[in-house]
Amino acid sequence: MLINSETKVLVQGLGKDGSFKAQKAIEYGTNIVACVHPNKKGQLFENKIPYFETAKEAVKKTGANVGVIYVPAPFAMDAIIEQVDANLELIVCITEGIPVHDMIKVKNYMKDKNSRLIGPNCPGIISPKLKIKIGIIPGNICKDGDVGLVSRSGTLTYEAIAQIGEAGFGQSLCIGIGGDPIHGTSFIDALSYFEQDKNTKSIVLIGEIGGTKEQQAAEYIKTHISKPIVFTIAGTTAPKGKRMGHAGAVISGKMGLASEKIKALKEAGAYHSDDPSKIGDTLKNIF
Amino acid sequence: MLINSETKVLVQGLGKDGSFKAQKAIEYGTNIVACVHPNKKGQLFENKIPYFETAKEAVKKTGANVGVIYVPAPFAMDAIIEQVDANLELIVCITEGIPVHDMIKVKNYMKDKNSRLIGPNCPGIISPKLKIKIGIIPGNICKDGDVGLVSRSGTLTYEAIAQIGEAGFGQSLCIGIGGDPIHGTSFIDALSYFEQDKNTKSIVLIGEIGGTKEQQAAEYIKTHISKPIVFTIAGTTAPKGKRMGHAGAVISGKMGLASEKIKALKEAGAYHSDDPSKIGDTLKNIF
Amino acid sequence: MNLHEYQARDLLKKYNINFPTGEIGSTPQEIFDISKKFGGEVVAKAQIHSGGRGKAGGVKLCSTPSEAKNFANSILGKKIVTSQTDSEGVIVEKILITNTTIISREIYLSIVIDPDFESPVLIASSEGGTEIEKMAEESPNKITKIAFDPVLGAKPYELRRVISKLEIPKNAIKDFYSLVNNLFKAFIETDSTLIEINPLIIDDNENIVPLDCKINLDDDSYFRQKELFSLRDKNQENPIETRAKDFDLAYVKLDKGNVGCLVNGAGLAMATMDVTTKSGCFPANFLDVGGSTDKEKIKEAFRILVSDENVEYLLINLFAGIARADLIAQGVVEAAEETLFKLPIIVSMRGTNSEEGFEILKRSKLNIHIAKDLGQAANILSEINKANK
Amino acid sequence: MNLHEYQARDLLKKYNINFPTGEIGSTPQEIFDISKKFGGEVVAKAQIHSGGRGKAGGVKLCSTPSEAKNFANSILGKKIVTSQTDSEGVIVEKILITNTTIISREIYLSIVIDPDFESPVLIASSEGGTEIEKMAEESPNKITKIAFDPVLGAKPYELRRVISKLEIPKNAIKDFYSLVNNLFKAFIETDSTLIEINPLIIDDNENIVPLDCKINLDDDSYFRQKELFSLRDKNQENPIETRAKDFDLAYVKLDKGNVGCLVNGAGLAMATMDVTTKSGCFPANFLDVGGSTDKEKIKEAFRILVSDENVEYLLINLFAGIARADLIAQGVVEAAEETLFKLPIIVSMRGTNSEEGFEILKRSKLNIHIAKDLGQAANILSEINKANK
Repeated sequence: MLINSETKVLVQGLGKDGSFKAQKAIEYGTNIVACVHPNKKGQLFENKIPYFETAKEAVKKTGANVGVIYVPAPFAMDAIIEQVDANLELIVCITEGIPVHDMIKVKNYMKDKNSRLIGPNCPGIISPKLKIKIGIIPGNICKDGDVGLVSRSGTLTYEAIAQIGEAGFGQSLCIGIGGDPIHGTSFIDALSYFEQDKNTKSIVLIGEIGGTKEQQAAEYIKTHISKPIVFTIAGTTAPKGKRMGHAGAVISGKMGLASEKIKALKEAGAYHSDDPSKIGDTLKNIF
Repeated sequence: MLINSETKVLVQGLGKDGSFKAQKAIEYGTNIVACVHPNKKGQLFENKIPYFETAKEAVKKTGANVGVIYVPAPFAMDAIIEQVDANLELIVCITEGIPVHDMIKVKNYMKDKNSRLIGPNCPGIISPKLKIKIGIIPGNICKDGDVGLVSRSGTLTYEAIAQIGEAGFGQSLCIGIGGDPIHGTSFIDALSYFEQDKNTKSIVLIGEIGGTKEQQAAEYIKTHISKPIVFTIAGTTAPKGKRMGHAGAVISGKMGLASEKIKALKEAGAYHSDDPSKIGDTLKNIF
Repeated sequence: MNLHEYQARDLLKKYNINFPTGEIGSTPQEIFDISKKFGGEVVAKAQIHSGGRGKAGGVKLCSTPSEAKNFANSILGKKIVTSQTDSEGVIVEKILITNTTIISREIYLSIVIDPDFESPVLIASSEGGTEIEKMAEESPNKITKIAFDPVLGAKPYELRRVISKLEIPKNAIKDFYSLVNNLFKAFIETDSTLIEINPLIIDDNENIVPLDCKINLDDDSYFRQKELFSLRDKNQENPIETRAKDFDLAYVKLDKGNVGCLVNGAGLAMATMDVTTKSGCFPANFLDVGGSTDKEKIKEAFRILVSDENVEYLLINLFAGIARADLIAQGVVEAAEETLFKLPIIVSMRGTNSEEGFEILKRSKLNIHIAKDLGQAANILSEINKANK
Repeated sequence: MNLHEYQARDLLKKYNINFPTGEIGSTPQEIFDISKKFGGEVVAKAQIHSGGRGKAGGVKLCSTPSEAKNFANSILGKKIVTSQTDSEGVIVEKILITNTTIISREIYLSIVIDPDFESPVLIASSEGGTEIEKMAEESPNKITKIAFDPVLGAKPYELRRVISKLEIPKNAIKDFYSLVNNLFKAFIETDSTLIEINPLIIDDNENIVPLDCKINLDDDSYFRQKELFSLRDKNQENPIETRAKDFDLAYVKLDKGNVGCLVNGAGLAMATMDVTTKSGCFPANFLDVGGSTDKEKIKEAFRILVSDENVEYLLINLFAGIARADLIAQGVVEAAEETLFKLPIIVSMRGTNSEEGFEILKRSKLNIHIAKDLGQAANILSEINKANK
């Protein structure tokens, strides 16, 4: 599941920024086999990876099974849909700033499709063991190990990765699910994967204020997860109403508060790192 | 699958016409357990079957697993959606004249749902063995037997049932899939059911001009159906363009012609009754 | 229901789809005045519910107002027969005058509902101006088709392929996206089954300009599209079909034949036609009374059927399910007596109360021939027909 | 982005949602004239980007034009502080004058995006007029919520339940359906994240009439909603937040505290705040430079941060992934020298080129304290702070 030695990656959105990110992924060891650009058919990226006009054609010609999207927000929905229609198993969308109405449409469209989406507005996933990264998590801060990491944040994910390493552990797989209110792969999906993954012995979960996804994760943990979980919630001191819009506050009431999320996850048996700079220490303490 | 001795039916659309149809179904032996009407909560239909305000509530209270819809066309889409949301396994929509744009929405909505739809604009299904009918096929013309019948037509279905009976056979199950261009259960779904159904020994298929569903059925028959099939296509002498709109003609080209459908089904090994009044005779001849 | 070109233009204008300036007139003087106002060359187009109008002389490029007036004089109030009308043709009551446009290329564009995709599809061809059926036969590889998603509309990544196949000029690409999106919006909101822009032209400034359009609406959407249906032009329809429609009956007039067919259900109606034809007789028409149980409706159906002068025999073929055969028989008898109908009536009735129905017919003084099924009915009909020849 | 009430009214009018007649004025004389034109009683409403306006004195029922003028005199150009603004409040530059309506009952209605349903939802309460948060706490059972389907909109069978719960008068049911459908259409087409009608009133004739409305637009939809975003009123926003936004930076001003925080990434920003607070210091603000690698942007970020008079320390906490720590350091040094910044800067940098970044900072003449991680940075900060007190 997710990524393995058979993973062949297709890249969409190779502007200046996207090209840099793709290069970094190739350097890390990721097997990028195809690039998609409507006007570059026949050309090569980095003198070796062929461009195709459409994702469907790229999949047909190269057998790509994973897609990554760096395209700018106005065109990101279309890129996701194109990759879904091309039947890619996993689609990682890094793009930030996609209108929420677009993501509603994307999620609705994907209901009966076979693709799994990670993101958008996420750093993607990385496997230090396989030396594969789909996205932008810096490879040099990761090391192979048995901690599964799932996070709503971007740079705080890197912070957590670094702390895990400093505490003497490594990562089985890091999954950045992204900070947008409507996103693909959820905490629950990631937890379910880690529970089944034999390379994963413990789990680190990084949550944030807003929404109720952490509470849903807590419910799931109670009945489905046997492995130890360390978590932190960013934003315990965030002023109410500043980041959460009026709308969010209405719907979930006080559910969006960090305190509520911490309570739920603690009740589910997860270990709380009440200081985001002590995630590594908390992890060390439970072993 | 479809209907069995556990079938509990919920009825929606009990106006004058719908009430008459429901009464006939009860007389035949159908186990109608619930009626749905927004303003008749607490009342009884025919002094015995309770009315509920919503389909969900009716399902919760009675365990209904099959729905039938007689509601007028303007409200039929909503009734189908309500029954889908109430998780009914099978929904039979008799209603005629539903706007095609509504059916596009319905089919799109049902993509990732668990309900099976039969119709709309169809006579429904009947099982002479179980004495259950969901819809309006006259019970008195049916008899228990081993011929599976699937048809796009309404009254021509009755004609075929009568002919099957006159030829000395009976029906295992009759499925009227309806004459609308966009509908639920297809020829292929019905054929697949009959192939697996141990009570069915042979199949009668009644097609019509327009669309390409018969050709799709032919393709399916080639690889999936081992039981003998007798078919007829209504409209061999229909003037081109009269019933089919300009639109249909464009899309399927000459595929909508009876001659093309007959050719495809014959090539798939089905037996053609070139005279719709000789369906029974054709069936007799193959045994 | 069909809209006239000028109605379709007005409707699409609300969706930001703009045609060359045009105005409608219904007298030669009006046509003269409009043409004069437009100045220079104009195109005069007869407003009828049919394609193939150009070849049938319904469209004329006029250099002067007088030329337009003469054209109007020659065509207003007359019937035009095209490849798509029946032999009677349809009447011209209005003419649309538009400015001329310098055409550099013609494209075909339409949205229809495709039962295989279960969604609206966009059909496009780089060769517009002719009928799509002809294109489909002659150059199918020039036609592209993409499906609209109910939520997403046309997917941009698919539309790019269409744009490249149609060779839309770079400067017009944005307008093309808008056009397709606006057409789709119109298609959905008006409950259309067809919107056709043919031709969509590329003018000498590389702009895309829709020149002609056609809209068909879903008759089943009448209940929520009353305003649009008020545009219905009954004068363009066969008056008997219109009369039947008003009684919620489906009537189809056929080109040859002498048998009037009264049936219930579309499938059975077609089967009746097939079997009748096979036996050597031809239906003159058929009328589907549906699941109706209303005697008045049956009587009206009878009246409509026999109002066709070609009818020499009446074939009644019914399978009564919800409908009751006795009620139908009663309606037939009353209507026949009322219209003094004396021609032979061949009847096959099955299902609910068919025995009672036969009794009613037998008791009447009509020229009734009773058959046990459709096959026998066709045989009887064929024999009587032979005897009469 | 927020719209003003009068802008939201104008926008919804295009969707056939009609409010009591109203007109906007920005001087006492204009308010006088409008009120006079309206005749009789009017309601005068200050146009600000905040709820809770009524309780803060921003709404007044005026019996005469002079009363309205006096109200305008007292409030125009002044700032209003409500329960939803910060302690500075927001300025009143326009007043909306509307006709009065006889209210028999008040209802609450809104559409928001619900991440759990992954769709827009309709929120309704039979008790309007107050803030929904309050209702949610005080009478949650009066609130109903149904999801909109992207294709179907509000499902009629579910809407029936809402109608019955709200006890909409029978004669107004049809209007209520239309209102909800029109609101949903507006919500989708304008990329809204909130449309709130509060109150929706039932008047003495049993009609439903929307009285007040609020619209928030999705900032991420700017690229396709330029016309709507031209309605943006920068005077209602914190000027520093506006300046940051213009540079595509996310700045949040906080109520207390003396630490300016320069961070990258929202999650890390919050974590920085949490850790700082835990160590006994409070952030005065924070500025998220995102994945930016642009030195000019970093410099602007620095300038914005230190323009806050409360800032006594600067905390830089970065985890460079795509961004490069050395470039950021260079930007900080240049901006600090340019602004003659002398206060202590505590820095934790990790990731890409962080060593080079540290070197650049060390070589500068700034008052730099280097920490190996966020925890240590917080400790250093806390110690300096204690020493200074």
